[in-house]
Amino acid sequence: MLLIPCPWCGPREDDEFTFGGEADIPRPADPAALTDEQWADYLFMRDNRRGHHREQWCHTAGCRRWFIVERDTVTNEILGASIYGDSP
Amino acid sequence: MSRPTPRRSPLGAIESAQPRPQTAQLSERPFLTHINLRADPADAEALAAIQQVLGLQLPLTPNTTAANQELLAAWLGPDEWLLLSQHHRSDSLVTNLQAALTGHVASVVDISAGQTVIRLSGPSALDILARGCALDLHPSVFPPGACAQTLLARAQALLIAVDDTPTFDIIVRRSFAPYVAAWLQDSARPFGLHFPTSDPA
Amino acid sequence: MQFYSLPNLIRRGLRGHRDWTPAWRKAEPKPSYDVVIVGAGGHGLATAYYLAKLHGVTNVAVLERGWLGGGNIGRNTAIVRSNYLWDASAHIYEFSLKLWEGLSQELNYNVMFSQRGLLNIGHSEQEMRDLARRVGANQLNGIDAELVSTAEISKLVPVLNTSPDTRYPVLGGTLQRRGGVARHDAVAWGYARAADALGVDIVENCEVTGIRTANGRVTSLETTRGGIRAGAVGLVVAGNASVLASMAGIRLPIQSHPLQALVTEPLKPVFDPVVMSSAVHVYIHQTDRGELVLGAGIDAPVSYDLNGNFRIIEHVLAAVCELFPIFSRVRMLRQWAGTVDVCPDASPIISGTPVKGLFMNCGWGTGGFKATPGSGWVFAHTLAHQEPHPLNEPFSLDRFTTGALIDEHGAAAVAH
Amino acid sequence: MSQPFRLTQGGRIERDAPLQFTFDGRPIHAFRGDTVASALLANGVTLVGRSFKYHRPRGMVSAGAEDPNAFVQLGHGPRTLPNRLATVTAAASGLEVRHVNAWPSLDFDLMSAFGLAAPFIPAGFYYKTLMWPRRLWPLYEHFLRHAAGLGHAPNAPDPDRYDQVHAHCDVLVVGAGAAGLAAARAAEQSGARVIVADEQAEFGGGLLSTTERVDGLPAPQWADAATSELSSAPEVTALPNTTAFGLYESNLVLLAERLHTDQPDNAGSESGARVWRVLPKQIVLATGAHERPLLFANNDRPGVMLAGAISTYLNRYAVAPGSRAVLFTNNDAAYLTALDLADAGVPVAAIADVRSDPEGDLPAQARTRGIPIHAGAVVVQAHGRGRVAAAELCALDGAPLGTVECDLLGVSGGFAPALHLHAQAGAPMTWNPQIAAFAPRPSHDIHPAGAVTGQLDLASALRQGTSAGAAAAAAAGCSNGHTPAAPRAAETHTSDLEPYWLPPGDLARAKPQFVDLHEDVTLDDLRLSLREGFQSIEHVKRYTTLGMGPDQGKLANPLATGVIAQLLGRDPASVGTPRHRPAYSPVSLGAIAGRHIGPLADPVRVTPMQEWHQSAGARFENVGQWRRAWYYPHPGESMHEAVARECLAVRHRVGILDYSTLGKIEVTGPDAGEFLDRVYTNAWKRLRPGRCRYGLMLGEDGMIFDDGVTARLDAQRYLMFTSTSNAAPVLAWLEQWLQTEWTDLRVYLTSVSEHWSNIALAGPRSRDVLAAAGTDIPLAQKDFPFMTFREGHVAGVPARAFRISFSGELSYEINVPADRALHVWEALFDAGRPFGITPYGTETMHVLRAEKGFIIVGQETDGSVTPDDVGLGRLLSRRKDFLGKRSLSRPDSVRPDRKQLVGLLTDDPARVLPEGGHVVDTPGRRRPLPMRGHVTSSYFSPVLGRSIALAMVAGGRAALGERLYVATLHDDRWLPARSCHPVFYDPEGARQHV
Repeated sequence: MLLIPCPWCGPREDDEFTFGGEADIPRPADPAALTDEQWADYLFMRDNRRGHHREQWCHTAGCRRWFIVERDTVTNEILGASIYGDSP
Repeated sequence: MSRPTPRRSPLGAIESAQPRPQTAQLSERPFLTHINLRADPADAEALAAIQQVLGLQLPLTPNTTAANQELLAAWLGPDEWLLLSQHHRSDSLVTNLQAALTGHVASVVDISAGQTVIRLSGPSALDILARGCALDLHPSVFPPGACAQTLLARAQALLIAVDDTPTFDIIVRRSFAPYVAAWLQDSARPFGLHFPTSDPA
Repeated sequence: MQFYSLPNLIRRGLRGHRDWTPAWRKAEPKPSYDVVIVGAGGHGLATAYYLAKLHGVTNVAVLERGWLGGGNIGRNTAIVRSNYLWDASAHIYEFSLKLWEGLSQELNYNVMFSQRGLLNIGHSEQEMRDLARRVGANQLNGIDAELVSTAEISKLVPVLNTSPDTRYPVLGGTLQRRGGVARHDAVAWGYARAADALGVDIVENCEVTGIRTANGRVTSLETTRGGIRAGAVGLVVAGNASVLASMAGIRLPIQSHPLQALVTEPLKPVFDPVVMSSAVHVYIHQTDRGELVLGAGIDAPVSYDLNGNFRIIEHVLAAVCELFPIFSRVRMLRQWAGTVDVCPDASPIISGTPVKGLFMNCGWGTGGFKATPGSGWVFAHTLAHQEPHPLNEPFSLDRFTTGALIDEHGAAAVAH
Repeated sequence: MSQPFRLTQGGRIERDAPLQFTFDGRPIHAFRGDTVASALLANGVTLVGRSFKYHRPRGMVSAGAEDPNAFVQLGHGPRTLPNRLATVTAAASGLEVRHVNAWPSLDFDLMSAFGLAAPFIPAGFYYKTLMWPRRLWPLYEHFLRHAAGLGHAPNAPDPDRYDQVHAHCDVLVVGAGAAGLAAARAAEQSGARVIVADEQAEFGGGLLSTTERVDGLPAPQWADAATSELSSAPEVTALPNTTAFGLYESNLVLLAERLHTDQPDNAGSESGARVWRVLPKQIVLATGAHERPLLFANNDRPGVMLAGAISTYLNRYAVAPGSRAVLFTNNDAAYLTALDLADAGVPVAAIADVRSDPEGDLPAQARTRGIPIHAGAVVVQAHGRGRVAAAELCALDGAPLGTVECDLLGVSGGFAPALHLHAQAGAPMTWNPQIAAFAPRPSHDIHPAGAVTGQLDLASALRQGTSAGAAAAAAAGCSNGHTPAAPRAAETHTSDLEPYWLPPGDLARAKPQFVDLHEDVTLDDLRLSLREGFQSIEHVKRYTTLGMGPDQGKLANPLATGVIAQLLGRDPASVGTPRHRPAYSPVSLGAIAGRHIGPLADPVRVTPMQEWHQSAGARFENVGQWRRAWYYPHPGESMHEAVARECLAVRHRVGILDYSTLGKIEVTGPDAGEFLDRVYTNAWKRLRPGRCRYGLMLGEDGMIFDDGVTARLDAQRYLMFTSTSNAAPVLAWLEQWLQTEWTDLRVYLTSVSEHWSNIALAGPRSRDVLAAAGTDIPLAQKDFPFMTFREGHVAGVPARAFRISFSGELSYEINVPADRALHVWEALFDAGRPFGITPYGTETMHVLRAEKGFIIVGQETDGSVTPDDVGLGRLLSRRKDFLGKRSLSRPDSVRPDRKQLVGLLTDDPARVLPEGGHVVDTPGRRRPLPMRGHVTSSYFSPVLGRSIALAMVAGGRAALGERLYVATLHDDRWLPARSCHPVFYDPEGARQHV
């Protein structure tokens, strides 16, 4: 059971949240201009890192905000959380 | 077209719960006005306009409420609030707010019929809630005036600490109300309590 | 290879079992191999075995970071079945099931493959529609499968609560009689012993730290026990596929998730078939030791953590107590987790890669154990001929570019 | 009162509260305060069970949760408890205790024949045989299965209920022995919120069975005082009978509290157990240590017991587990037991001490008491069959020292810290050569104290406990400046332990010597395992089943580490120990499930019209958490008949449907139209207020995700309908795009699903019904045309009426506030009577939409279906981008032979195709048989008087009218059909426009 630090509501148990996968995968500005390979890379390919991982969470049962969590995927240690816009 | 029509609350049956102040009591606060309000907290003008209508300042601190005689505003998100009132009619409150907010990016939506308020009050209220709520509701952490959207068993709920009896208002969506009431009733068993309530099914 | 048999067991027993030899050599890595397989799990060892047995490729090393069989082959719930929806999946899993049926004799190692039957139960009208569709597809694909009524189910598993008064009543189900379970560790050990006997080097405690390539072709591996040149490399590292692939600059459509299981105290036999329910995310069977083995759905966040998430255990056990009210007083003994690599379409990748000579067998999600023999068979073919076997052609990496996905979420809705 | 081994005085049992229970039917006399084990011993019962594999006679080894032998079955019927430990089960009057794993009886167990076969069934024997002939394996396995297993499962559903509580505290103290009590007091005095739990019925742990003194008081008295002090403190929760069984990430600690009702046959018990989910800020680990057994031949005989357990039975339960004792040790602890025995009048015939010169206070005292001590000596074999009768001693060099008669053989191989919880969470541990065992390394939020650190004496336990409690409180942010003083106990000078794993020389060959008593894993099994190359500790565990019993190898694993190290000539630290897994002690599934069973298993969501549906005799179906009216059979009507009646009513007159479960989202803001343009495949910006439009939502993979009608309420507000089951996923998905990707869009989303109930009137007379019910909305076609909506009142209630149709008939979907929906429903129904209004359910809704070829997401689609596949390509805007658009031009998305939606008409109009049935060109027995597609929806259409079906067929659209065959799931029967356009009824859509 993870305690997810919602930037608004503070740490809450993970069943209040929805996991949104890897962060920092912006939607291409002009999908039509992409090759099938480039589109597949956006759509499916993931770093799936062991260790430091930036990921999206939504406080579904709480404030309904999406935000970014940084977590070590091996130890599940939470390294930080940030609000969209505030994060690099 | 304005003849009064009978309204039905999801928990009609527990309105008649026998008060057991010495332990805890469960009751429904039906037919309150519930308004979902969205506005940009950075839009000072909009906030002022809202304060004008409500007569109170919207709480900007997460998980807190602000209240006056007529109305309570609960923080739901950085740009979202729930307005709860026994005093205001929902349609007039919506109209006034929408009027006050013309020209601003905001949303005022009546959801009164979509949810209800369950009130749990009494010395064992905390222990009963602890059966299904993972939050630390100890008064040192969750004093009167605090609120939190969270899970109560397997239902989403908005908890509001009302006073230090302690008393909690539990706001749930209409279709979940029977389940939540049944859960609270079951959780009260270790304290020898039985609340008359409708079957969850 | 010492032949395993009752006479030999008795003969050696009389001598205090002192002259049994190691099941496999503790090989030292040689500087160069025709084929290097990374990962001494079930799939990797099976691949090595079939390379040597069917393709005469014996200059093979299997490298293992830790101890042999310590990955998912040692952590899964040992369920074997082939009742998958889409043709491509059905064919490879059924091929695998046929291999299972003769595996103990093939390896001269009793993997205790037990065809006690496998029951999928349905709880809603739509689920029953999907089950019927799957059974229909199975039957036309030559896979034994049948729809069973609630009454038949309660005959098969009397301790299952089939009353209409439960929250999600059992409306019916499907039965694959040839499905069942096997002794998971024995599968790894059996393949290891048989591959070793054919000359394969199994190198434990040898972690791959880098993959060297030259003009688009893999040349060698860097390991904690020195560099190893390789004609071809097969990565078979469930729970680490993305990490290893990234060493060769390859990105995969894989996310790794924890998958949890638990076992109860041993009881005298209560029920025989494997019972699975996707709606309530639970699958359960009773081992030959008498323990109930239960599995859960996968944990949502990406994670390589093996400690497990108690919340998921709570949900599974609530479901189990609903389905099997008499197990409420039985006790959980041990709970653990594994890491599953999941593709967007819940189907595996058995394929070449943009790097010549580098092949991947990964992304099995929750289907890996049951596919072990077939997966090894087709991957051995792929490595030996540097081109896919017809059975794994659809499971290529470029299906994610063309869009030719094999979406088995229906069949894999519950982890198993 | 026949308790021959009960001491005349002492102990903490209540002699004025006698009670009686039965063991295998014979009466056992006991006192309140006894465990089943102590009572059995008091009554002279030493044989409690048979071992898992060889069925050798076994007795109590310990007095606690680590016992590998004392598994019994409690009670019978639905409340029976299998595999409970006699050593931790409180004796209760009327309790029914039975042995497990022996047949026909404990004393005469036919299955002990396995013992004779022992030489031929070593570890892993089944991997080497039982392979021939192949077809006999099921028979072999049947035999194995029935030989294995221990207790019996209950034979009926569990009548008990289980409580579950979330708890929070600053400091959680696990274990209430000397260190735990000291820690809890210190933390409490520092002003911390404290929870302290101990698995035993009384706090005190070792204090309750020692003769030492604390702060001048006898240890048990001090423990009682400390306990009552804690229980009365306001911010302390003291939990006896509570086992901490799991420590998970985020420091979630799971406690299982055995309530007084944790007894079988306890009629009316509310709850058998309570699970506490504790999230402490800091944890003090005072879990103590487990004494380690020693290896010698027949070391499993009843009467062979851990030295510490003997002291516990003597001092705490006033039971002498034997009448003449021999002790075998490699450390000082056994001497304390020797003195306890002597005090209790039980002669100690000999102490065999591995150490050549055992100095230290306790050995000295033993010497002065005249107890014969053999230094540098070991026990190499226990004699006696059903129970130990003598111990065979010899010197370390192997020289025999003779045989000493005894019926009690106490062993102490040192102590292994009970670091299970610590290790479960993967926290670090280190090999401590002082105690020849692994010990936990403190972390920033876990503070070990007492024996678990390897410090075994009372004085240091009290010191460590106090400082750990204070440190934990401080780390949790509670410090009131008060520094608690540690309770004092006599400092004793102890001499070091000398590791001892294997008997010297060939004596190690004497057999059988058990490493794991529960699993019957012998020294020879370990040798075999290592010989065959299974040398990693995990390999040994899996190959021999070491430590895999219900005792979790609490005693076996620490011993095995040393034994394997010596056999391999390696350092124990490098050998390690098998990974510790939850649960520390087994916990019942029901206790973990808690309240989430029966009526509370999952929320049952119902609409405001639920009571009406029930009284109208509706049958219901589960749709996710919703319970929806399925159909309304008249008395004696079959489902088929009822649905046919409902369908015809809608087609010819008017029907009324509760459609309240649809998701409803208000989309508000200046950019609402732009937002819809991006998430829907078709165009929205130019939709005029008051009008409705059907929209398709795709995933980025181009596959259909959801569909529904959206209406434009005014310039800046839209109301979006989603499918019932996608209500929540769609909202989350939309929010994700708004908040993470399109932060520039000024749009707010608000769910109004539950505020607005939705009542659908469908059928040629629906307009008349609406008018009759009373509405201020003009209903004429010109005022209120198809695909528009109007606001007004219906039956006096504010309403939004939408002229949209899922049946192809003239139809109104009327949204009214849920708290007045039942009133409106009843008003419409009453107004409809003259028009023959008929309530219809989801089944009829499905038939009606299938007649019109309307898809249902999740039925026609399965995550692999594009809009074009279902013939909705016209909804794909070419002028703008939308989510998923790019995926529609991938090679596979434009394959001509993709599965496409078609209709199927069977040759036999009466025959309804099976849903899920597969479509082929040419039937046959060949397998695999190529499939063209499958039937997604199939019904008998009453209005058409024949069966209809929708199917996804590869390349189907180009070949309408082709001959196809559908497989039935039974043998090789095929149903011939022809494909057709998927709209079966009113293809030009005239009926909904009237």
